[in-house]
This record gives sequence, structure tokens and C-alpha cells, in this order.
Amino acid sequence: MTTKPLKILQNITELDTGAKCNWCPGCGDFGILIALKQALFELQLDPEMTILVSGIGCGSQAPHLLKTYGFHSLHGRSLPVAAGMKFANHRMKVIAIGGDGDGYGIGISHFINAARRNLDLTYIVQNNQVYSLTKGQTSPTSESGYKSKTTPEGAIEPPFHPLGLAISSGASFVARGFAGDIPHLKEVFKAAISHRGFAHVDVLQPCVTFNKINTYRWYQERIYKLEDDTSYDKKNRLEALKKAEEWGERIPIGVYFAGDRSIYEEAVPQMADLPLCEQEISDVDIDPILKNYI
Amino acid sequence: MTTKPLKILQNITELDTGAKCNWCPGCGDFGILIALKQALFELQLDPEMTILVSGIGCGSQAPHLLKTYGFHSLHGRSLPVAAGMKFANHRMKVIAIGGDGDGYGIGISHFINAARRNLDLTYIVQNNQVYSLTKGQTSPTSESGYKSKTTPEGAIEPPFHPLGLAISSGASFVARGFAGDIPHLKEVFKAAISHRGFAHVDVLQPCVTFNKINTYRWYQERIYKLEDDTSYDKKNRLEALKKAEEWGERIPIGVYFAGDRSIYEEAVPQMADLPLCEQEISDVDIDPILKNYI
Amino acid sequence: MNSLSSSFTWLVGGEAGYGITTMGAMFARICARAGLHVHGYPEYPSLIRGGHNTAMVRVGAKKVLGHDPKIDVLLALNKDALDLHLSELNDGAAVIYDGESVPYDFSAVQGLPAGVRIVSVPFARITKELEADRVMRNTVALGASFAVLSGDFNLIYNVLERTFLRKGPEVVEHNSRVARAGYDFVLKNFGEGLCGKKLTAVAGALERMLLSGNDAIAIGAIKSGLKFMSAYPMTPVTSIMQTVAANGVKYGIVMKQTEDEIAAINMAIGAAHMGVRAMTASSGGGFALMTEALGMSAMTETPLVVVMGTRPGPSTGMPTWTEQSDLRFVMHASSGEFGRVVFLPGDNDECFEMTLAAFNLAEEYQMPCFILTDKYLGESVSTTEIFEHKKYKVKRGTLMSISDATRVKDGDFKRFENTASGISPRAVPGYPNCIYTAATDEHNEFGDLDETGENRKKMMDKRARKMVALKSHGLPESERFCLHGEADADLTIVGWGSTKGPILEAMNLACEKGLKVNFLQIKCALPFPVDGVAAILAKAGKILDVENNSEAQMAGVIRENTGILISDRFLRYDGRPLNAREIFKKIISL
Amino acid sequence: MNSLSSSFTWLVGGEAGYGITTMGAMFARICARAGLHVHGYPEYPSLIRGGHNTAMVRVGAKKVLGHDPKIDVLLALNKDALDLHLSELNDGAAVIYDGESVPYDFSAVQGLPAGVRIVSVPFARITKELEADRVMRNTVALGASFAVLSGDFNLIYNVLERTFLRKGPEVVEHNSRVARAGYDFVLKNFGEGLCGKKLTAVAGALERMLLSGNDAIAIGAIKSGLKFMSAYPMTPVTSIMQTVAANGVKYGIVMKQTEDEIAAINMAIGAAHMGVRAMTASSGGGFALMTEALGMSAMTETPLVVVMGTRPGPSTGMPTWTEQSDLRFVMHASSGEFGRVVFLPGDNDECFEMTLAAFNLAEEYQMPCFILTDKYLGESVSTTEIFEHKKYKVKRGTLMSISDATRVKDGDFKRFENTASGISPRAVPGYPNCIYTAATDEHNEFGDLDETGENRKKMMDKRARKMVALKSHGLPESERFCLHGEADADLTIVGWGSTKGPILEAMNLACEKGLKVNFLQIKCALPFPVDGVAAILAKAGKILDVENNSEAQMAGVIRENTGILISDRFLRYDGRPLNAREIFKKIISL
Ligand SMILES: Cc1ncc(C[n+]2csc(CCOP(=O)(O)OP(=O)(O)O)c2C)c(N)n1
Ligand SMILES: Cc1ncc(C[n+]2csc(CCOP(=O)(O)OP(=O)(O)O)c2C)c(N)n1
Ligand code: SF4
Ligand code: SF4
Ligand SMILES: [Mg+2]
Ligand SMILES: [Mg+2]
Repeated sequence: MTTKPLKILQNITELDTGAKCNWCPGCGDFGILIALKQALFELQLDPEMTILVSGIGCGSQAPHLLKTYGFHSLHGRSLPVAAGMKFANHRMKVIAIGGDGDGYGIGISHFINAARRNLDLTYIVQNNQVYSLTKGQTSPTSESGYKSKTTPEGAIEPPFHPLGLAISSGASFVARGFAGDIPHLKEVFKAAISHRGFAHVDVLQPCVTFNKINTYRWYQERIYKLEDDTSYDKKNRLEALKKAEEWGERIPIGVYFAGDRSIYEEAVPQMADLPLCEQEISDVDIDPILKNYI
Repeated sequence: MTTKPLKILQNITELDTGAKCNWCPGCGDFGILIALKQALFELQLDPEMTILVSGIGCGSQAPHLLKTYGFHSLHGRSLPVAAGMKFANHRMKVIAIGGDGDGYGIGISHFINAARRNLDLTYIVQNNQVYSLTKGQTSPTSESGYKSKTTPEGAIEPPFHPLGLAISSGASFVARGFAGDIPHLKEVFKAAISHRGFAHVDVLQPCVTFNKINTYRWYQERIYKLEDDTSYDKKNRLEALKKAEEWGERIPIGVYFAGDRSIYEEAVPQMADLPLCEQEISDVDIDPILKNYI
Repeated sequence: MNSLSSSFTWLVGGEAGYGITTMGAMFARICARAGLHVHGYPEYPSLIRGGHNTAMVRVGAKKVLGHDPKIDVLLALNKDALDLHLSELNDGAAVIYDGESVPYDFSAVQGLPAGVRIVSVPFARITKELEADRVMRNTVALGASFAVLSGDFNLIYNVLERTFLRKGPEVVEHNSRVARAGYDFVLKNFGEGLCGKKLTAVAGALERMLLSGNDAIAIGAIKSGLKFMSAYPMTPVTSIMQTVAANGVKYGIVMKQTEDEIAAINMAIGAAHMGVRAMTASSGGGFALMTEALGMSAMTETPLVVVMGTRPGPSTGMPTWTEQSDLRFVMHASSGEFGRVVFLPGDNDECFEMTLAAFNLAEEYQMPCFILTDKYLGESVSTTEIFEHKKYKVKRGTLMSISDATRVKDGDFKRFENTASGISPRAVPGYPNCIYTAATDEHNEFGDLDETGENRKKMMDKRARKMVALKSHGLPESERFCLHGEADADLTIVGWGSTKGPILEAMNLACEKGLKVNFLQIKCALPFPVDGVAAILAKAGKILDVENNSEAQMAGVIRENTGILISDRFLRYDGRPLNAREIFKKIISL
Repeated sequence: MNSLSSSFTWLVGGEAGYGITTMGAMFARICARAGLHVHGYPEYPSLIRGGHNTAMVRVGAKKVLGHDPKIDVLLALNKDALDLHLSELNDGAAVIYDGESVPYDFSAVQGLPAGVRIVSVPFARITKELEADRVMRNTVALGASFAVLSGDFNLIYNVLERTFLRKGPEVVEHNSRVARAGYDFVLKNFGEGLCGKKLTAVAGALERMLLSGNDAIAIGAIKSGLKFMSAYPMTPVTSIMQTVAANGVKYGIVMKQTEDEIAAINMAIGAAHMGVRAMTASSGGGFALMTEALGMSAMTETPLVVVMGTRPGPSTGMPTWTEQSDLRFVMHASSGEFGRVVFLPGDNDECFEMTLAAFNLAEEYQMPCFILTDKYLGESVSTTEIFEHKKYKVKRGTLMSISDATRVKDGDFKRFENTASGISPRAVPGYPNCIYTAATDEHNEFGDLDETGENRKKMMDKRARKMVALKSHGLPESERFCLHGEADADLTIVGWGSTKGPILEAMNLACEKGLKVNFLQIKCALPFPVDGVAAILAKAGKILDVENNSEAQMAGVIRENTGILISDRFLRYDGRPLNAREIFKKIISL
């Protein structure tokens, strides 16, 4: 099998597809896309060896706007699709992306299993605390009391703490960024993408159209950077668990947890040599199996 | 609406259905069933106002063996079914039960949402760390390296810590019992059933047929009772989170966490008065709604 | 004057996110309150912004049966709206746009129909001059529309008053002032009679509702005694959830948005099992996730109402557009064989009535009942006579009361008793003396597990008999189809669901031209009205199958049930609804 | 001698969890290695213990086409086995049981057939005397069986040797000694010729495989170049997962057990998208959970192979029993309209070959391909000629190589190009110059989102054309049905899937009686072989539809496609497979 020549990016604009973008002006998804492009560019990843896998939601349009390979899958299913891709070709950088409804709502079982499984995947959640594409219903991260047309009296359940869930489930890298702070977000993305193992980045993403509570301003008034707290030890899992519950007056952004766990791929002898997709299949010899049945 | 006369149990055997039980001799499910009967009896619950909702798995046969109302639902779906029941008639005691595959595998999203939602439900997991009814595959709580026909080289993922997940998700009561210690398990059940809110009990349940690793002996060598540690504070959520990760040489049983959270039902004005199922529907007046459309 | 010439189509187009839908709703409401018949059809992409949105409102003095894509008044809020819709103008149409903000060279446009009037109204400038908010440009435009249509300004005023009075009289006045400015600008600069069609109020007309199919279903469910709904948002059924939720506290109904569709249907079944009327709703992939639990409803004989609102597939497809491509999927969803009802409402009245029927049948026959609708019916609004609902009777079948249960001897209760009709007595948990377990595994009459061949056959037959009973009693054939028009015709059109209005209108147009055309509407896919349909089609002349899908699924169902092959087909599967004009053209061509 | 009299049925029955399945497998293996034809059908409840298990093995010198419920040797390991099966004995049958441990009063049994011999063998005592483990009672019983059937003890010995040699020669000898004790006990106490049927080895017979339909599918998948399987355990397909997993390391295949069926199918699609051959498998409710993602495979044109092994529904139903009730569900699963292949294998050879075909077609036509089987075919074992597989060619359709991609100009690549055949060029992520996004939303030729009506229609037509191409090239009609027997017949039986063997045998029995019967086997539900089936049925005499379900689903499909109504039906839906005897009886009765 011939191998692909490495494609080296000269200019970050090479990551643009030119597709029309349909996000509302001011949407936090723009910041996330820009930070992701910057991160990919600075890491000098080969876009032909990178795939962005999304679910369904406003932000899940992202693959159409980033010139790497892309897969725009089903609502909530970006992670299993991404996992299948990693199994098939573990030399690819596989990045999954999607909304809070997508990842913490309908897709949450895949999220915590991805954390447990620890394939070398990056997972970015565009967390706007609302279901936007369907026009503004309550999401699993909506604040208690959040009023929407499906919870006209206000949401009763408290919001999930997705970072805590990720850590509890075994994620080896857990971070949070803010769509309104692109330079910081870019660094978080770079760390996540460079991390070996499942890396989860929850991004606070203002939805200017449907979420009138968690606005840019609301976040700006609350966020602070974990990096600024030199005493914070991101290798300490229990401390990270505790930190993950911090939500309200103050909201930390940055890397909450960066642990060290062997990745799933390494434990699979079938993938030790060539990626599955490069293994020859034209003439499989099944005679040894047939013998077992005689 | 007439109300039902209270049914008072005179004898614990009134909880037997007489149905043929198909569990293997020695199965941990027996211990769980006995402890549950004892708990219900000692709490003097009206069996006609109690319903046991199971999923699919060996242990999910339980409703047929307990003379309360029962619902033997789908694999992984006991919790949403139970939630629907609670919504419809919140005066009933609703207890969900099922295997580890059922609850921590296919049903895990419902599990963590039930914890977050905090309806007044009890959830018992017959955790034998294996898929038994389908004849012995690896489950989400199987030990790493566990060999089964679907993981002939050994399970690669580490097991979930279900108690940690429950606490992270907001469960207000989290406990663990052992099918081999019925008196203790009974007390745990009594505490769980009496708790107001979502109460999760993970029960270590030896499967004598398919799990040759996690045997009665294996558990007996490791378990210790949290009650014996007087310094342990079951009201302390962070401490409980930490405790929930203890698994290996020593495994705590007893109540890990008993917190205080208002229950979902209370926040629903529609349910403040009569249960939904007792509200009159024979002549709903929709004229006020129709007016809105004129 | 036929239905096309006696009605007009007003269309507003602009960028998604700029209040197009609200504007359409306002225009429709004003016309409806003027005693006119209205049909409003919104088109929007599966994006919040950037894409092109339209709201099309068709208005007439007589019943308007669907949209008409030929535009009489085009209200273009941006350049795209002109680019896209100038080719859709009717003769004598008027085009309203803001020539100051969006200069446009109409001379370059080819093939504009005869007598089109271009009316440039500076929405932006007028708004600014009145120191009104940017979004009120739409109000200016609305006023201008009425002037173009020679409508009475008071019609607008009345609705503005009704809409904004809660916010205070000054809000009403402000809105009115802005609308009036648009109205006056047109009259002053262009005069009257700009459009070939006129908007004339019908004096003394009945009060009518203006609502969507989804609204009708939600209201029907509330009337039926719905107590619990669990669902997960999905276009085009989300508004059902929202309407139910909005009425929740008032009517003692819990609408629970769940973690996913699986939880939604399982919760609904759990609730229904306890004796409340419960439902869920979804579309495409969400419905797919529900298919497993449908079988649980069937096997545990738990009543359940499921609304399936379809959109173009496969997969995510075109989430905000319309299609009738899931007929077979709904008919056969879930493993194993069991009875079910699949209603196919064709208009708001049927949405309402079939929902009432579905809740009764679900309880009487203890099985899942489906209401299969689509984006076109679910999200289009139309004027509808106020629902007659006083005669509706909640029928709960064999559901016992607590007093009934008191008389049961402990241990005797057979929840799944093998009765002649197949329908068993139903006690719910919380009742005395009736303890049982309902299981998704095969069970015996008591509910205990039993896998013997004998028991299996008995219980399969018992459950199957419920369908026999339903066919003869609960839902006789005559209610499962309807032949519209004269019994004797040269051409019989066959259709179902949301195409009802357009087909009816096309039929009328053809009849007016002297053709002998009638329309066989299939109102229920299951149980299929075999005999009635066979009888009608056997003696029909030509037959034309009209469906909003590519595989003519109903034609397949008909052939399966009657042996009759319908080879003439008129199918549309580009995400757009069928309209009377094109169906009429097809009729003529046959 | 017909196929019924020339073969015998051996049945072992006892409590679940006591090694019944292993014993059946051992007996079958011994017979197979003796050059005999074997069919083994296991029955077990959906419980690990306590329920009643049986393993039925039918043995003959000629091809055995299915099970025969008339028992010639009943090996009863407990009282239940006697209670349940004494009524199923054939004339001249022998009953082996341990009269010391399970005293039984045969005189009270009514209607035992002629010449039945009761052979009491003290399994327990013999085991004890030999100081063997309790479980080895089964081995004593096995030995006794052979004596009753006048079989050569060496046949047992050879297989014991082969089975246990890895564990050391002393294990072989110990097992042999125990089996011999049972064998000798019978000869000594009862003599020879106890059963009307004899077990005689066929000298110089071909070596044959003994395997199940599931095995054949798993092996077929491995041969096809399967690289990734993701699934969640579910009866009756779990053994496919397990066989693939067992061969995983050796063949470079990853078999991933996932958190649920949703993850399973989505992972398989993700893997397939990257260019590996991938599959998943499930049943009933698990398959239901997969229906959403089926549409994703269709819309993104990602090849996918799905095995659906059915069992009686609705819902959990009877998980370990058999039924053919999901034909329609599989044909119409998922929302929207798209092409798919639904193979209906009828025996092990077809399981193997159709799996090979499915993997090729999935890639050539870039669509989901289904293999629809059931518990009876999937878990029954039968002797099968060693698969011919050298001539199999992996066909990957338009899948490009990296070198092909190198020649593509950046920006030119149309992953969803609107070609004449509908099949587009396929580059996978990781290739140079071909960057694209695959979307479940409607898209244009490049993969970009496009909801215009024009594009929608174009892409729907493009995808639909693939089915046209598949019908004429990839899977011509002739491969989608098979007429067994003489073309000219008075009665044509129609059937599909696992009933093939029993129907064929019944047909043979009828022909031997001088009746003119043939059998039309439908091998593919989609694309349905319309012309071939219509031609055959149009000139058929009587037609009998035989299905293992209650709704005669295939008869419905046939009528939908050909207009032909088959009113004579022989249906079984008690969870048990159809057998040749009852089908034959039905033939006679017509
Ligand atoms: C199975 C399924 N259920 C529901 C939907 C409808 N749906 C599309 S996007 C969405 C939620 C979007 O919310 P989120 O994931 O938070 O993304 P956002 O739009 O906020 O970026 C829903 C419910 C769907 N496409 N598929
Ligand atoms: C949707 C679905 N998938 C798979 C199955 C098959 N199945 C039945 S029980 C079971 C697992 C049982 O494991 P667990 O829940 O741990 O219960 P146990 O038998 O160990 O008590 C599975 C996979 C099913 N019934 N439904
Ligand atoms: S609706 Fe919200 S999330 Fe969606 S594009 Fe607009 S601002 Fe962004
Ligand atoms: S297989 Fe295991 S879990 Fe199932 S009944 Fe037997 S011992 Fe219990
Ligand atoms: Mg969101
Ligand atoms: Mg288990």
C-alpha cells in the first residue's frame, strides 16, 4: 500500500472550506471553530489525517466549515462513530464535536463509556446550556429553574456537572474552555489534542439567540483560569473531581485533570502493526477455522 | 374515587408468589430477594401499594417471585418505566431492580439521569459483574482482564465505579450491599426504601455459574462495613465520592452517602394534590384553550 | 371563479432568524379575524440563521384547502427573497421590497408575468424615522401588504390590539403607528388596487380557530384526558410537547422532556400502566429509537398513543421539510407481530378527532395507537371551525375501578385473561386483590412466564383477536376511509394524510372543468379498510396514486391488501408538499 | 425407506444447566465423524437453570434436512424429560433413564407406541462406582445411547480422544471408561437391537463440518475480510460475536462488545467509513435500537452488513425460541426511503455464501445489507460439506486506492457524484486530495448541505439508481429465488429462510408418494425477485405459503409485488420450528 504524502499547512486559511456558515452572528460556535483551526494549525496536523465527527445540533455543522475530513453523524452518536473510526484507522486524529444536548443529553452513555474506554480521541462539547437547533428547549446543563417552552415553570433537575462525570468515568484528560476567550481555548484544544487518550473539553458557548441567561457577560463575570492558581494540581484526580463541582459564582476554565492512563488501542494486538484498514483482505485463508468444525 | 383498604402483612410468606424460581442453586439473587422481602415486611409496606420494576437479565425475574405488583420491562429500561409510574401515581412505592448489564451497561443513561432527577425511587442493582442470562459475557463492572467469550483476551476497559457515577450525577442516597450478608443487606434496603429521593443500592451478587472470579469467597475476603468505621461521615458528599473509588483489596459495604435533596415530585404543582392517576378526566373543558386560537 | 382565482397567496421571505414566522402568523391571524379562510405554510431550513425562511399565507373567502405556490403578494425582506420568488409570481402580482436598502434591477428579470407591480417601501427608513426598533421593519412591511391588497387598516389594528394589549396601550399604539406608516406610504406613493387580488373582510363570519395540525393533536390529547406526556424535542413534533407543556399546570398534565426518546416512550408506558392516559411523540430517528418499546406496549397490553410526525429521510435528511416516507416503517416498527392502529389524519379536524379516538382505542383494546402526520400538516396553520367536543366520551374499556377490584378474590385475578374478544380485565397497580406482574416475556393469563407452545399460541391468538374486535366494533371500516366526491367517476385519486387538502382542491378544480374525478382517502393504514377500498377501486375507472414520497408506499399497501395495482402515480419527494395546481395538471394529463 | 424412516432422532432432556447442550454436541459430533449426516436442534428456556432443556439430534445416512420431532431414542435425565417426551416417541423407540434415581411408573403412561423398549441404566450408581465426577453421569448416558442404537463403541472413543487429548491421555481414558460402563451395562442387561433404528458408520464418507448457521455466517464474514465487528450480546446471535472474537487475534479482526446496540451499529459505521469491512448483529429489541443508524449507513453511503437473527416477539417474547416474524420490520426499518439488500438464507451453505455476497454488495453499492436468519437456523447444527471458498473474490466496488487519490485535483472530489449507475467514487479519510464531509443531512455531490428541492430530487434519484444497478448486475433476479423440484407441479410451496430444510423434506416425501409438488424458495426479500416469482406463481397449480409466523408476512410481500394472493397457508407461531412431518401432512390434506 502506498502511503499518503504528508500535507503540510502553510496558512491557516487552508483549513477553510468556503462553505456558507449559518450560525447566528455572535454565536459562540464561531469562537470554537476559530480556536480549533488555530490549534490544528499550530500543531501542524495533516488535515487529510484528521477527521472531525459531529452529531446533530447547531454546532454540529462544524465539519462542513473545517477543511479536514468530516462526518456529520446522528444526534448524540458522534462518539461511537468516532470510536469506530479510531478502531479502523488509529493513525488518524479523530476529533468528535457536538452540543450539550448531543453529548450530555441523548449521547451521555457514549460519553461516559468513551471516558472509561480511553481510546485516543478528543471530544469537544459546544455547551450552550440549551437545545438550540430545535429552537430553545431545556438541556441537561440548563440551570435549575431555566424556563423554556418545554419547561415553562422552569427546569426542575439541577444541571449535570459533565466534567465530574467524565472524571468519575475514567477520562484521562478533562478541561473547560470559553468560546469568548479564543487564545485560551486554543491552548486548551492543543493540550487536549496532544493528550494520549480520551480528552474531553467542555466549552462554554453563548447562544445569543436562545439562551438569554448564560450570555457572554454571564460567563465573563464568573470564569477564572485554573492556570492562574499555581497551587492547583491537575494530576490530582480527587482534587479535579472536587473542582468539577465548582459552578455558580465562579467557574474555572483550563485543564482540570490530565492523568496518565494507557490507551485502549495499545492493548489490542490486532492493531499493533498496521491499522485495520491497511491490512490485506483479498485472500483470507479460512481453512484453519473450517478444520475446527470437522 | 374509593380508596383501597390498607393491606397489612401478617407474615413474610405473604410476599411469596409461589412461582417457580429458575435461578441456579447458590445464586446471589436469592439472598437479594430474601433481604428485600424482609425489608418490605419489616417496613410493613402495603404490597398492593408497592411495585417492583425490573429489566431483563437473570435477576430481573424477581418481580415474578415477589407478591407486590410487578413489571418486567425491557433490558436496561426499568428506570424510565419506574419514573413514569412514579409520575402517574406518586403514592406508590416504586422499586426498580436489574442486573449490572441492565443498569450500568445499556441502561446507564437512565441511571445517571434518575440520580440527577431525584424522583422518590429505589434502585437495586444485582451486580454480578457479568452478563449471565446471555451466558457469561463481560459486563461494565467486570474486572479488567476478565476473560469471557466476547473478550477472550481479557476485558480492556477498567470497570465502572457505579457508586461514584451515582454520586457525581446527584443521587441523594448511595449504598452497597452483599448478597451473602442478608441481615446487613436487609438494613441497607430498609434505609434505601425509607429514603426520600432516588436511592441506589449496588448489591455484590455472586453468579455461581458464569463468574468464577468474583465468588462469595472473593467478596467475603474483601468487604468491610462502613458502619464499623465511626469516623466515616455519610453526609459528606466528597468523602463519599472518594470512598466510591475504593475497590480491590478492600470493598466497603453499607451506606456511602445519604444526602438531603428535595424530590422532583414536590416541584410539580400538577402532582401536589391528587396523584395524576386519580384526577378526573371524563369531561375536560378545553374551551379556554380553543379560545386562544380564535 | 375557481378556488385558485378566488384566493390569494401572500408570501414573506427573508433570512432565517428575522421573525419571518411571526410575521406570517400575524398576517394569517389578521385575515382569519377578518372572517376569511386562511392556510399558512412556513418553510425554513434546518438552521437557525442564514438560511432562507418563508411564510406563505393563502387567503380566501371560501375554505382554503392548502397552500398555492403562485404568489400574489411577495413581501421580500432581502435580495434572496427576490431572487428565489420572482419566478413564482402570479399574473397581476405585487412585489413589496425595500428598494433603498436592497437595490434590485427588475429589468434584468426575465419572464415576469403580466401586470406585476413593483412596490418599493423603505422599511428601514420608515422604522428609523419613527424611532422604532429594527425588528419593527416587519411591522412596516405588514402595513404595506395590507395597502397593496386594499385591505382595511382596522383589521390590522384589531389584531395588534388583541396581541399587545397585555403589554399596555402604548405598545398597541406604537405598533399601530408603525404599521400605519407602511400602509400610508403605499397608498400615498402608489395608490390603491396594486394587486389583482383584494383582501375583503367577510362581515358576520363565524369565529374560527387558526391552528396547526400539531395544535389540534395537542388539544385533542388534552381533551382526551392526557395526564402524562414524555418526549424529546424533534422537528416537526416539538410544538406538540410545547402546547401540552403550556397547558400543563392548568390541566394537571405533566409534560416531561426526557434524556432521549428511549426514556420518553418507556416513561409513557410506565405511566400508562398505572392508569393514566399517556403519550409520546417523535419523528424519524427519534421514532426509530422508540421502536423497541412499542413491542412492550403490545406485549404488556399497556395503552399508548404515539404521534409520529414525518420529515424527509433517510436519517437526518431534511429536518424541517415534509415527506410521507415512513408509512411502512410505522406499520411494521418493532419486532414480532401485534395489533396496532395507525391513523392518517388529513386535516386539523381529523388530527383532533383521531387523537380523541386514539386515546379511547388505546385503552379499550390495550394496544399502541399511532397518529401519523408530517411537517406539512403538523406545522401549517389553517382556519378551522371551533372543535365540537361536548359529545366526546372517554371510553376506558375494561379498566376496573377500585370498587370492582375490592370484589376480586385474592389470587383469582387474570390480568391477561383469554376472553372471547381478546380484551382482558385491567386493574392497575395500587388496586386491592389484583397483584400481578406484567412482563415483556411471553406469559400466561395471570402474567406468569410461560414458554410452552400451547400457552404461546393461546396468548398470540388472544392478542390477535383484539384486532378482530377493534375492526368490527371500535373502529369499523367505514371510519377508516372516505370517498370524496361522486361515487361514479372516470378517475379515482388515492391518497392519505396531509395531501388531503391539495387533492380535494385538485379534484374540485377538475370537476369544475367537467371531469369526473373522485378521491379515495385512506384514513387508517392499520387496520387497513380492505373491503371498502377493494370495492371502490374494483369498479373505479382510472386510478391515480398521489403521495408525498418516492416509493408510492400506500399503493404497495393497497396492492398487498386488495391485489389491485395502481400504476399511475404522482409522487413528490423533494421535501416540498404537493399542491393542488400540480395535481390538477397531472389529472388533466391522464 | 423415506427420509423419516431412514434416519433416527435421539433426544436428551433434563434440567437447564446440566450440560444438555454439551451432550447433544458430543453425540452429534460422534455421528458426524462416523460419516453420518446430522442435524442438531437445541431447545432451552430463557433461563439459566431450572427450566427444561433438550438437545435433539437427528442422524441419517443421507442428507438430513431438519429436525424430526418423533423420537427414536429418548435419553431422559430427569422425570420432566419422561413426562414431556414420552408422548413424542416413534414406533420401536427406546427410552433410557436412571430408574434407580428417578423411579417412574411406565404402566401408567397411556398410548405408548408399539414396541417401545424401556432401558433403565443407573447413571448415578455407575458414576459413583467409577469414582467419577457427578457431571460424568452424562457420559454414562452417552455410552448407553450407543449401545441402544447398536453403535460401535470405537466411534465414541475416537471423538473422546480428539476432544480430550489436549488434557492428557488419562483424561481420555477416564472418559472412555465411564462411557464404556454405560455401553456395557446396556449390552449386558438388555442385549442388542433395543431400538428399531441403528447407528451404522458410513465407511469412507467425506469429511464434513458440523456447524450452525451462526458459525457459517461468522466464518463467511471472516472470509469476506471482516476487520471490525461491534455488537451487544443477544440471543440468538451472540455466538456470531463469540466466533468472531475467538478468531480475532489470529485474523486481525477486532470484535468490540459495546455499551449497547446503538453504539454497536454506530461504531461499525464509523469503522466502515474508514474503509474496513464492518458488521454488527442483533435480534428483536436490539435490532430495533439499531434502526436509526441504518438510515445513516444509507444516507452517508457507508457499506454495512447487519445480521438479524430473529426470535418470537413482540418485545422480549420468547428469547431462546424461534420465529420468522420480523421480515417486514427488517424490510422497512428506519425512516425515509433507501435501497437495501435483505438476504434470507435457508441453510448453512446459504448463510456462508450470502454473507460473502453481502460484504461485496455492501461495498459495491455502498448501502446496508442484511442477513435475516433466526434461532432455528442460527443455533441448530448440521453436517455441511466443507465450504468451497477459493473462488471468492473480494469486490470493493468504486473504493479508490491511495494512488488513485493522488491523481485527484484538490477540490475536485465528488464523494457523492451523480453518476449514471448512482454509484459514486469512494475515497476514505486518510487519502490525499479528497477531503469531504459525509453527512446524514441531505447533501450535494460534494457532501455539502443542500436542501433545495432540485438537489434533493437529484440525490434521491441517484441513491435509488443504485438499486436498479444492483438488480441488474450485482444480484440478478435468478440469485434471489430458487425453484426446487420439478418445474411442473400441482402444488407449489412458498417459503423462505430457515424453513427451507423442512419444506424440502416435506416436498420430497410428497413426491415419493407420487404427488407433484415443488418449492419456491424466496432467497431475497429486497430487492424482491418480482418477475421470477410472478412467472412461477402465475402458472402454478395450488399454492401453499409456509411460514414460521402468524401473519404470513411473505405472502403479503408476494401479493404486494405480484398481485397474487396465496390463501392456503401453513403457519406456526408457538416458538417451535416447523418440521417436515407436519408440512407433509398439510400437503396431503390439500
Ligand atoms: C434522535 C434524535 N432526536 C432528536 C433530534 C432533534 N434534534 C436535533 S438537534 C437537537 C438538540 C440540539 O441541542 P444541542 O445538542 O445542545 O446542540 P445546539 O443546537 O445547542 O448546538 C435535537 C433535539 C434528532 N435530530 N435526532
Ligand atoms: C435491547 C436488548 N439487548 C440485548 C438483550 C439480551 N440480553 C438479555 S439479558 C442481557 C444481559 C444480562 O446481564 P445483566 O443485566 O448483568 O443481568 P444478569 O443476567 O447478569 O442478572 C442481555 C444482553 C436484550 N434482551 N435486549
Ligand atoms: S441558535 Fe444559538 S447556538 Fe445556534 S447558531 Fe444561533 S447563537 Fe449559535
Ligand atoms: S447464571 Fe448466575 S446470575 Fe443467573 S441464576 Fe445462575 S448464578 Fe444466578
Ligand atoms: Mg446546546
Ligand atoms: Mg449481571
